[in-house]
Amino acid sequence: MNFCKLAKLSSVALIMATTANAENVLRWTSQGDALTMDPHSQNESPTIAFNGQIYEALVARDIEMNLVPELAESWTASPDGWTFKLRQGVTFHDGADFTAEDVVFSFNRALEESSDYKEQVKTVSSIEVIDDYTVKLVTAGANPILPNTLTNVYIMDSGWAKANGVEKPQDFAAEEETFSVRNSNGTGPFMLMSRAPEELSVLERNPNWWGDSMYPGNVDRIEYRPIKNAATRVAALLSGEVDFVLDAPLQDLKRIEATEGLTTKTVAQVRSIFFGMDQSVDELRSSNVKGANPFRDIKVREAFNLAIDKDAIQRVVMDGLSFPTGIITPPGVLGNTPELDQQYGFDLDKAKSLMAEAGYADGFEVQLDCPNNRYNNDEKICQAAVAMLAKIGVKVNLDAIPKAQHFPKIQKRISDFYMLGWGVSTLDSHYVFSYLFEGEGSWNGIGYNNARVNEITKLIETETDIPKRTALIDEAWHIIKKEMPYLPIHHQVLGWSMKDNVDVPIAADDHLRPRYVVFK
Amino acid sequence: MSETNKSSSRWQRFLDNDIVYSFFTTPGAIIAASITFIAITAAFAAPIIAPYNPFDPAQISLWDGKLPPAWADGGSPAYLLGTDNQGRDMLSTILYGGRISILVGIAAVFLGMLLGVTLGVISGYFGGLTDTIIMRIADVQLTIPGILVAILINGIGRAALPLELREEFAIYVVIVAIGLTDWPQFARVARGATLVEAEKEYVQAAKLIGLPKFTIILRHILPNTLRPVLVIATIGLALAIIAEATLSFLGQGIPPTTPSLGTLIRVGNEFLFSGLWWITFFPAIALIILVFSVNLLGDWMRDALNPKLR
Amino acid sequence: MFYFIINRLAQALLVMAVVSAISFSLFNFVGDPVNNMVGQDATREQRIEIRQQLGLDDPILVQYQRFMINVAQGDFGLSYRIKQPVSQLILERLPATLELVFASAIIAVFIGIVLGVFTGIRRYSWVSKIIMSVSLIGVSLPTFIIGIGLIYLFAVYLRWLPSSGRAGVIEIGGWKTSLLTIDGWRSIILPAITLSLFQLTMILRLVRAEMLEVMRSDYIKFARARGLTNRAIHFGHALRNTLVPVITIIGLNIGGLIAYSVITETVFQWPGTGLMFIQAVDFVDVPIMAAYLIFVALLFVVINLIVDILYFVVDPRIRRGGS
Amino acid sequence: MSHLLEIKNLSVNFPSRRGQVAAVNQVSISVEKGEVLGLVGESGAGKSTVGNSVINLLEPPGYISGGEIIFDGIRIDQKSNEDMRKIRGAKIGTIFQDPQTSLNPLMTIGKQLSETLIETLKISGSSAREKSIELLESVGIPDPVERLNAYPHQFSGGMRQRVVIALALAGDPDLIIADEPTTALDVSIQKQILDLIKSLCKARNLGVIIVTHDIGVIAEIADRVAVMYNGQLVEQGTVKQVLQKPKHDYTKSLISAVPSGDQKLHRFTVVDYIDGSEEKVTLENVSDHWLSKNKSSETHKTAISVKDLSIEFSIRQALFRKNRIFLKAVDNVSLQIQTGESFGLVGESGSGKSTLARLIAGLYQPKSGEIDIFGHDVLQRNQKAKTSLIRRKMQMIFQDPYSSLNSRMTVEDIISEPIRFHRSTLNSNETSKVVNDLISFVGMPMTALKKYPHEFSGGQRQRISIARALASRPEILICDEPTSALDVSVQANILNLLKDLQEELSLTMLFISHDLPVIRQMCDRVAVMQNGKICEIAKTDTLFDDPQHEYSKHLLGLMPRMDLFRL
Repeated sequence: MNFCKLAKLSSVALIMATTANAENVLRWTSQGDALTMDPHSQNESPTIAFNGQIYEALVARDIEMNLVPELAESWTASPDGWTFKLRQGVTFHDGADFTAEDVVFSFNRALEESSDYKEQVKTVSSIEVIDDYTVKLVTAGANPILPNTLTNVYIMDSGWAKANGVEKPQDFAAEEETFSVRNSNGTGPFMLMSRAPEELSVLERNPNWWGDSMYPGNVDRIEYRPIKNAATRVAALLSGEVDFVLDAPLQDLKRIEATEGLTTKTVAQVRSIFFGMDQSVDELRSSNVKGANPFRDIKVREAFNLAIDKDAIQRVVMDGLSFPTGIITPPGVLGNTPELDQQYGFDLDKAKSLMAEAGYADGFEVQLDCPNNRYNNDEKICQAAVAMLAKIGVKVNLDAIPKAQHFPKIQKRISDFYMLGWGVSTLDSHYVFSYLFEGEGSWNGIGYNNARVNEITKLIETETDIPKRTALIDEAWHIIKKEMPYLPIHHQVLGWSMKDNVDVPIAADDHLRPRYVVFK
Repeated sequence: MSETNKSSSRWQRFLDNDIVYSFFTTPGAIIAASITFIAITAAFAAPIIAPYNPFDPAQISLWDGKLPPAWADGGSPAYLLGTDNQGRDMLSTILYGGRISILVGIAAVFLGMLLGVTLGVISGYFGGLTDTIIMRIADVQLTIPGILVAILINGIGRAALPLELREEFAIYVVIVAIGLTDWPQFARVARGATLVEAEKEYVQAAKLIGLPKFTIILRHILPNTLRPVLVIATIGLALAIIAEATLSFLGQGIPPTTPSLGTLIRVGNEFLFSGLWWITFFPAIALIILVFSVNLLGDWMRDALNPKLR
Repeated sequence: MFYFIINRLAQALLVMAVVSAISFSLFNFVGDPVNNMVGQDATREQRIEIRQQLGLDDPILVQYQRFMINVAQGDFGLSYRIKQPVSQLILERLPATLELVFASAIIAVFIGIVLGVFTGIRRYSWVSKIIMSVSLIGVSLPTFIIGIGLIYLFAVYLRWLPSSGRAGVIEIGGWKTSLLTIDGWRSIILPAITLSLFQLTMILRLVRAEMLEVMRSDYIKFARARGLTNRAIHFGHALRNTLVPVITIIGLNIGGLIAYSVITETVFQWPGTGLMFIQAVDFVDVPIMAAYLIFVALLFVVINLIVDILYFVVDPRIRRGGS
Repeated sequence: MSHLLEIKNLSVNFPSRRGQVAAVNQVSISVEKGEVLGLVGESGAGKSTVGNSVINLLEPPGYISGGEIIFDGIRIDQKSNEDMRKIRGAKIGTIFQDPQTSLNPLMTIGKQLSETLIETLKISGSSAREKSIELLESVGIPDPVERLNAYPHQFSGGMRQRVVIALALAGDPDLIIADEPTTALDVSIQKQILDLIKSLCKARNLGVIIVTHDIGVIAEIADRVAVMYNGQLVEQGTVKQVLQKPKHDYTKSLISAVPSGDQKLHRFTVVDYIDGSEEKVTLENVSDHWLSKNKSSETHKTAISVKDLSIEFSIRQALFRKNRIFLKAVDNVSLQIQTGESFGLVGESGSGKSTLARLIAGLYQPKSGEIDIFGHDVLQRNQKAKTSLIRRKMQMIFQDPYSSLNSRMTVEDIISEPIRFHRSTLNSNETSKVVNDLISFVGMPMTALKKYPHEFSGGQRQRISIARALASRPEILICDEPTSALDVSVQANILNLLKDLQEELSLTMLFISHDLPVIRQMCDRVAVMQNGKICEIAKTDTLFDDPQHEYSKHLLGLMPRMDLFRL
């Protein structure tokens, strides 16, 4: 039973952990552990971040979210695909050489039925091996943003995968877990030494890493211990048991900052929070308005927009840690401009008169669906919105539930009024349009359907002329800004907390990149 | 004999009663009863005595959020115990929240008691197959720990309700969830008491008179099983309030728009390390004092109603 | 005796049948699992496909039959979230929960009985009165408040003990234990105290009440009249008779410990089954929820059987059958 | 010469919220070696308190408020707890009333014996074992070696009391205080135990104090007797002297109240000394009263006829029927009771007499057999209305006055309940009049109606029970040991009341008792029961004078012969 072996290994590692003092050990925590060590099995943020310490992709993002070479040293576009020059002299943790064959294997693996990364690589129709260190990803048409989508497609060693019978990612129907769930063999800066899921994972520096001299990081060893309860997580930092907390509650940052020996860092996150108002149905399910859907009236949507005081939310609910916005995609994503980012403002009187004009002077009743375990202060924002909308006579019934029950309501389009947050991993507006605005978009829970926006969404998939493409995106956003189908609140801010003897540069995608971490 | 005389003698007899005497000579019982009484009164009079109505969203101003108590730096005299993260007055919120906690507690205990005593008395009186079935169900339920049952019933209840009714009915779902976990306790006690009482000769005498079974149960057996049931109910009230708080703490209970004390503590707990101690401290103290006094009362009652321990 | 055991076993089977039915019904009541298994980018076709793979579209009875057959073989399926076999996940985390429950039970039972006996014997001493008042506070404090308070005091403020987690884990014969290292002991103290406090006060109060009852009995009076020492009377006669009713309650209370370990494990990030359960509830990971319920019920049933057998050991009246 | 035990002017107080209650007031008694002192009195007389004072085991909050206790020349009432502990067991042994509860149920008797021996005699474990066997042998336990490993529940009541005596003797004491040692036992065993105590007293030259309410026991065993009443010692002297020539009024009435086994009297001698209930009010023209208005139109000669009646209770459950064990509580019983007759049922505990009564009353369903009441088969199912009418004519008086009244109802509610339920009065005015009549009819003041049962003594409660039974206007009254829980003086009152009622209302009476003298006084005919079977049915006088069945003879032989002392 490999579980026993593994556990024995972990105990050895644990004993070592208590003795090794001379090294730079980064002990850190966050809410959720990686679900699996298999790089293609789960497209989930903590899993991607964790595996990114062990595995590498062709391209990566640096701390500022710029695309940088990783296993590929350079790449060039052509009308039928992209050609990548691979880094030479790279070895996997077990000593095997990294070659084009591994890239082909990994992309094919990511395309497998049981992979969770099919979406990212589905535009790749085939892979040509030009030589041992050059591959070409052939696409059906031009794909201007392909490299952007590849940062999470990690490369595995084909030989190791075959030897351990993990040519495919773990399947739902399988009876037993596969070898790659707990074992890993990447090219990355850290090697997995032991792993007890939800308990403790220990990684050690890869002495043969190619990037040793290029990156400033001096961490020798990482000990990761997930802590679900937020207060407990902060307590662990306050008591000095961990060096770094990825996701301390925003409201605790002030206190942490004020504590001697601790410091915090914040950065705007690539995620916007907004409310959706269903305009697809003729009559809202939870409203006392019968025979009509108030949300179809742009006056009502505008009144809602003006009634919600985003500055108050920022100041009181978010403790200043958010950026109120008028567009549901954050700065840094292609399409966001300072002009579009301007919020609609707060004007209670105008909101009331708009409501009266729309024929709802006495307001109406509607249910707000809200997740309670997904976004920063999600439930509290909703609560604040309830109070604010009450002032224009709208009686909002709040249903705050775990995300697992919240999201299906949006996808099944059965929610009248809901909160959602949207992150943009590709840093391109297309990702926003295709999911949230395009008529058939799978997260378009409000039934928004604008012919021009649909058209633009299609056009920018293949448009390679950058200025022209940018103009199209800008046009779509202006239509949206005018029609106000969603109610933008703010862009989220990330706050990382750490001891001040360690410098952990913060990244907008909330991924810890230990290669940048420096012990002073 | 004049009417006043009669009533004074009745009063005299009331004071003469051993339990009443024990009450007035046990300081703990008096304090506990007073606090419980004050808490219940305050909770039910909340709309009258609370400075604000925290359940009316139109009265809340987010800009007043996170203010410390009046006596602390930055506190406002308008908010004696400060405000919570939504700008609600803590004092009013605690009063209203206490009302919900007490309401949920009493209703849940009452439900559990109604169900448990009915089934327990029936089980004990009729015996045989009825008894076996009822008590086996109780055993099965006792097999799964109460808080898990409550989480389960609560989860199923919420899932089964239509979306638009969920928030409105959340409180009833919690009541049912806690009440349904409570009943086996009552059933066991009531059954035990019934078995004892049914064997007593006054019940046989009642049978000989020819009274129907349900008259015997209602008039004779039920009143005599109430003492132990009362004790269980008091202790059950304290446990039910804690259970509600725990459910709410796990995010499974009362929604934060109309918070109970447990919800307040859960929400406030998130602000413990950020220095906003009053958001969790005052509700926690309120909860502890409430539960403590109910427990103290139950404790005294158990001793006082158990003549053997006197 | 034979009849008794058959009766108990039948009862246990009934309990397990009912609990497994409830567990199964979870699959149909709580959330939509598919949503948690796929990323936010998945298409509708992918979702439908997964539903089919999992057999979520089959008739309920077919699903139930499949579930029961699998459960009987110890197969609870794969976790929706982690895609690992649930039985293995539970087995991995069992040692943590069992050690925590064991430590708490020892604290609760040992201190509970000692203090209960003390307050029962010295009913009128002021020390007893203080213990009883404090114990009442113990019953009045919700577990989560105790946990947070202890962390704040001992980990953050005094920095004596770790705030959370399970440290110093060593494996012996397939069992991962934290009870063999100092770090392990340090990390179990706070959660064990938190978990035990409620049960401790319950046991204390129960033992005291039973003790008072027993101390008034004729055989205690007769033992005094025979000139036996107080020690012999209290511990030789009273305590043992007190224990008979206390055993049932302790049995039930250990079940309560398992239930409340859900909360304690969450507060202290104790990597046991309770933490797993709460995480599963958040993610609507139904196979884990269902398996956890069945597992808790099974533990309960086993504990109750042990209690029944303990009765035989302690009480000769049951052992030899009524006359 | 000093006495073995001398109690001088002992007073014991129990403080309560209504002031100090003197449970024992200035009592002085003494005991010599080899002598049995009987301490007799009714409940509440303070006799047990005297015993408990000697061994310093008063129930809190009681305390000795005056006087001296001198044992073997040493004053012991002021000794410390630890010093007293050394005296208890080693110097003074004690026997309590109920052998069922006096032994630790979870410990073998061998363990309990050796523990006591080691503590009091300071001997080793192995010699304690030998001594235990010896002791068990001396109190008449067969197979003592094996029985050492047995638990108390494996002994019968009498055997258990022998074990208790062995335990009391373990420390080789000089004085034994036996507090009601035979009250919980059947007559036949009672005699054996008394004989045992007496013989041990003589053989070991022990001083014995027997605390009892039963004059019969005193007559049987004591050398000297001290009579207590209301905390005070009213008289003491040799047994012969006190029983034959009682000086004090209380003693006189106490002795005269004991029913005689050898002749039937019209009424019992009432203990005048006790100011108990009011005198029964005789209703004028009872035959015209409400009480008499519901007589059956048809008069049957046979009130109760029982044929081949059987019932069994399961005492061990098992999966298969063949493994279950049943107790035949009533086994094939047949009897007939004539209308207006007073029929007695006598037997020891467990003989099935109460079960039989409840079967007849309809509280239990028989396994087989027939019951006819006034010629109507009450077991048949097709005439339910008639059956319930007939059943109503049968009411019962129960043994335990404390559990036979619903403590949550006022006396008025209790008595009026059957009247209101059966709507046997025209209106509420008549109901209250009838209730008033009933309560005075059973000799209680009207003020009793507004009170709750706990405010009354046992005898008064029994009267209320009788009033409740009468409220159904019964023609048959079943009395199940109606006085066995009462003091002897109260017993006489209640029995007289029942006798009067039977006469005035011409009731048929089924009277159940273990007490032969009571049966003799109350009944025309009598049946003797043993192990669920009827051994003998005969006219009362015939049975007492010339019993046929062996068991009847045996029972009669055990009857305390008070007459020895009567002049």
